[in-house]
Amino acid sequence: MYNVQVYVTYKDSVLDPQGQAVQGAIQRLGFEGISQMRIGKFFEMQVTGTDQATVIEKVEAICDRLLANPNMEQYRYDVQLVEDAK
Amino acid sequence: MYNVQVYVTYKDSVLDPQGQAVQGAIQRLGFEGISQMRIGKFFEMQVTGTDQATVIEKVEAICDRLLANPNMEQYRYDVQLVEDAK
Amino acid sequence: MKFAVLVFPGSNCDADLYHAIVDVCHEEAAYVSYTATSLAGFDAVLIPGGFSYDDYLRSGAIAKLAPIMTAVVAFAKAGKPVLGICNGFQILTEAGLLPGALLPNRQTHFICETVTLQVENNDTRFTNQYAKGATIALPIAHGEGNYYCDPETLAQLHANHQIAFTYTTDVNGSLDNIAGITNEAGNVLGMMPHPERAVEVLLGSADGLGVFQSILTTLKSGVVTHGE
Amino acid sequence: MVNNPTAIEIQQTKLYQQWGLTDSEYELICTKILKRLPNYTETGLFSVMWSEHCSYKNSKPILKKFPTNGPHVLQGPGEGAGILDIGDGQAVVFKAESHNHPSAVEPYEGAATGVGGIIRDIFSMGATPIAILDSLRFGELNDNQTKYLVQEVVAGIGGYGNCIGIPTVGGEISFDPCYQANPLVNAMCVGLIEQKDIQQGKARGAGNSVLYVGAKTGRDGIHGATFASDEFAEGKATQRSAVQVGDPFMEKLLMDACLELILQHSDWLVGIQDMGAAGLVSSTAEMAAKAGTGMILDLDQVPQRETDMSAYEIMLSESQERMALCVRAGYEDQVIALFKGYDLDAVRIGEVTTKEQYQLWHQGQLVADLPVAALTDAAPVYHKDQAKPERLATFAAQAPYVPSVTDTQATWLALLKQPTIADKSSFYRHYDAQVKTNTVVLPGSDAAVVRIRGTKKALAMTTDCNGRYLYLDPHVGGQIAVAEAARNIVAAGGQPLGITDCLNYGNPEKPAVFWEFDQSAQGIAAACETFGTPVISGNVSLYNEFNGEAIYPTPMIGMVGLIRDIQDITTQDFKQVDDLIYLIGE
Ligand SMILES: Nc1ncnc2c1ncn2[C@@H]1O[C@H](COP(=O)(O)OP(=O)(O)O)[C@@H](O)[C@H]1O
Repeated sequence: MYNVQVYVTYKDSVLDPQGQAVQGAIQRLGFEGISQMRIGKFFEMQVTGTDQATVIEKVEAICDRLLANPNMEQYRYDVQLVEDAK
Repeated sequence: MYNVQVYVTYKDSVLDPQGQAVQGAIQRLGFEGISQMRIGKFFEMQVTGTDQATVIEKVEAICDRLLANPNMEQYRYDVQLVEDAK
Repeated sequence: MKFAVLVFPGSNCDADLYHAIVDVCHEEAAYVSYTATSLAGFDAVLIPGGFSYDDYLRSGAIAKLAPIMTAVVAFAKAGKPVLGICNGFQILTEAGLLPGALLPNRQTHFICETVTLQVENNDTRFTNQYAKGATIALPIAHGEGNYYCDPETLAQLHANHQIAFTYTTDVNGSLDNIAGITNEAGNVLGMMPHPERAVEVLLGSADGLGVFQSILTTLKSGVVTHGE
Repeated sequence: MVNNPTAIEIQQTKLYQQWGLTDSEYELICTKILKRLPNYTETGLFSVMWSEHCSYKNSKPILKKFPTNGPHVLQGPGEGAGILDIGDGQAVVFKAESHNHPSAVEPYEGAATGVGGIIRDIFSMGATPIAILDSLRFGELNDNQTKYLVQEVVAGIGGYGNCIGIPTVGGEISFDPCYQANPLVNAMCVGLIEQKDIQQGKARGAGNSVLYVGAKTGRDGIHGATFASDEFAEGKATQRSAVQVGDPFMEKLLMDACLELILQHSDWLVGIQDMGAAGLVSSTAEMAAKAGTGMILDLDQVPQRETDMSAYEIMLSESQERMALCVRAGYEDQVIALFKGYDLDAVRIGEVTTKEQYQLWHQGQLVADLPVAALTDAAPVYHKDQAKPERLATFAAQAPYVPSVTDTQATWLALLKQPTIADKSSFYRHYDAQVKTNTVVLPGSDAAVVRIRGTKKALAMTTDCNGRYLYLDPHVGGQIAVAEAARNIVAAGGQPLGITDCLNYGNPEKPAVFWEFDQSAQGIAAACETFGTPVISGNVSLYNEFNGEAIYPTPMIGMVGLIRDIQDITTQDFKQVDDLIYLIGE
């Protein structure tokens, strides 16, 4: 069993109005020195698989086909082996 | 300058309809062995600060007051020192 | 003429489209479930607005995987008319039948109001009943209608006259105020505004009728479609 | 399994107090009703069912004053929603509901689930929801926290309504410091029904099955009903854990499935009820009580989203998007298959009995065994003390206020800048007001108008209340609220038919608050008599206080009127130059 985290964000060339709105809200709350705020999506899941390579292959396929839209988004992921709870 | 990533997810006891819908979609795509899908938000930002401790303090305050609703969400964060681009 | 109105889990403008075709245009229409696999017998396909699967993930992202989409792709490849409105537009971009993507509105919230559009290209099978350059009033109701594509794609859209409608003001942050585009062959149109909500003067505007009348005019004229 | 406190421990530690039961209520349960000590699960059931939110123990004597009958009334207060005859075998179904406390804690989800709840009340009657209205009160808009609340509440209402595809066609929003820490979020839903399809939440017929349909049960919102019956104070933050997340997509499926069952297979169905406040216990116990039957439920069958849930948690959870059905014996499989077609869980969790006893089994044990009526009808009714608030004497002693206006134009502009008076389109443009393409008059006029497809008829609908008037004189203010609603209906071309309400007040234990409640209800009742608009449904929200300060008495009035011919619809705006302007009235 593997724990997988996937992070999907807009490509740098795409404007992120939500990130800007949140950055503005932070400033209005009185916090200074926050910049370059970008908001993305974060997926956590458990994936069964015999080895890390096949899990990564599966995760990339899922990202390409569903979790990220390559027209505007990019993704990265982390994979950790976990003991099966028996 | 610090790079900060914040990950906000629902507490385990809170319903995550998005996660369930996406997990269902992955299954329908024919991928097997994916479970426990939870979807969260992911914030990336740059934070100015003299030292890591004050940055962390600021980040936690921002999370508590804005980025996460403690009634239903939990958060974690990563902080890395980066060279100031001059 | 027979229109297919697709129904995805969570579609909510399907009935509005159906009424526009049947009650106002007096043509035939039938609902087609997302689980169906054939569009045989239909002359045109309409993909309604609403929130397929609540647009969890991204608008249209889950809907594009539905069984019916294989048939929609084949229908489009055969050069037959496919119209996607609002969520239908989002589904068409996600499915790759139209270029680009629809991002959250610049205002980061849902907007429901009537806006003014300009007909950029009236030489399509969805706009031929409008005068070129005509301005029309149509309702919008969306949270993710901010059209985005890369610069090369945008240049192609312009070069091929694929931009069918633009907003006359910046409504949601869309590139070049794009409100609706066709595919290169011209038989697939995606648009964020809701023509089916503007087919009766009683409800404020009948400016949307032209879209359906254009489709009907082309279908009835029997002109052989591209790609056939 | 966790070891819950025993009956004796509950008595000794007075755990029931934490759940909102008083010593005397607990005594009543032990000595008169059960003649034994209630166990942990049973104590929990009593505590929610006897909360103000479920039992109306403080408000019953006041609500009795409302006129609830009239020639058009097909269903008055008591069911999920009220129903009025609109001719041609059709009827209009409506109700309003408050979600103030959840929205203060989590504004987006609080408002969203408020909308979800009121929609379920409408379709559980067999009606197709056709419109939503929202009535909102916040503190002054110059404060960041208020701005955040407004933005999130409006987004939550829109988020749910837009997604499920029911237009939000009207409402009101106003701002006053008294709502600063205790905003009001009231939602109303209007539905349309053929009279032959009207359903009731009754579990009739021993041997019939109880089915659970919709979302799985989790630990969210446990004690929400009790929580709604308690006031806010600083330092009580830990109590604020009762947050549910709404899933409008699930609700859309649930609505479509329930309506298919009701409209196409009425012979399979005996009764249907929404699992709202106090979830499974309130819905099923009420269904049995209304039919004079009993019920046995097997909690192990309840679809659960979390592991190791106790019977107490399963029964009290307020997870959203769930319904309880009573299905005729022998038709369970058909009903389950119908819901499966919508990708929804439908599970048989128990059956109707003749014994008038409410019995719960969990993991092989009988965890509750109570007379049904003990839960639904035995809560004590309180006649709270009343006292006229002192401020009114002060007001009465003051000379009438005469504004001095020197520059009319400046005053005019200053008035228009008041958020409460200013144009509200920046809020309502977040709502899809047109989906279903029946909205003839959109937000921004007096009452909204929704046509009834296939007929010449239309319905006008509005929500109104000016809390400030009630603060100054609750009796007259109550009358004004109804009168304003009636004027809005008439101004749209409609004939007022009836009202629903959300009665929002402070802590009823305070004699001054209770007096306001009583006085304003009498004012509303008098106006309803005059206009011939009975009260057919409604909701009470008490304990709207922060640090001991109550909100203005704010009984929101939701009114529906009938327009016989769409030709008669009128709107607010001036139509053309040179038209004459008349001022009518005093
Ligand atoms: N929260 C709201 N939701 C939907 N519509 C609203 C809301 N607030 C105001 N409106 C619309 O704006 C109109 C005008 O509101 P308001 O300024 O309060 O005037 P009025 O005093 O005439 O009710 C209302 O009748 C309604 O149509």
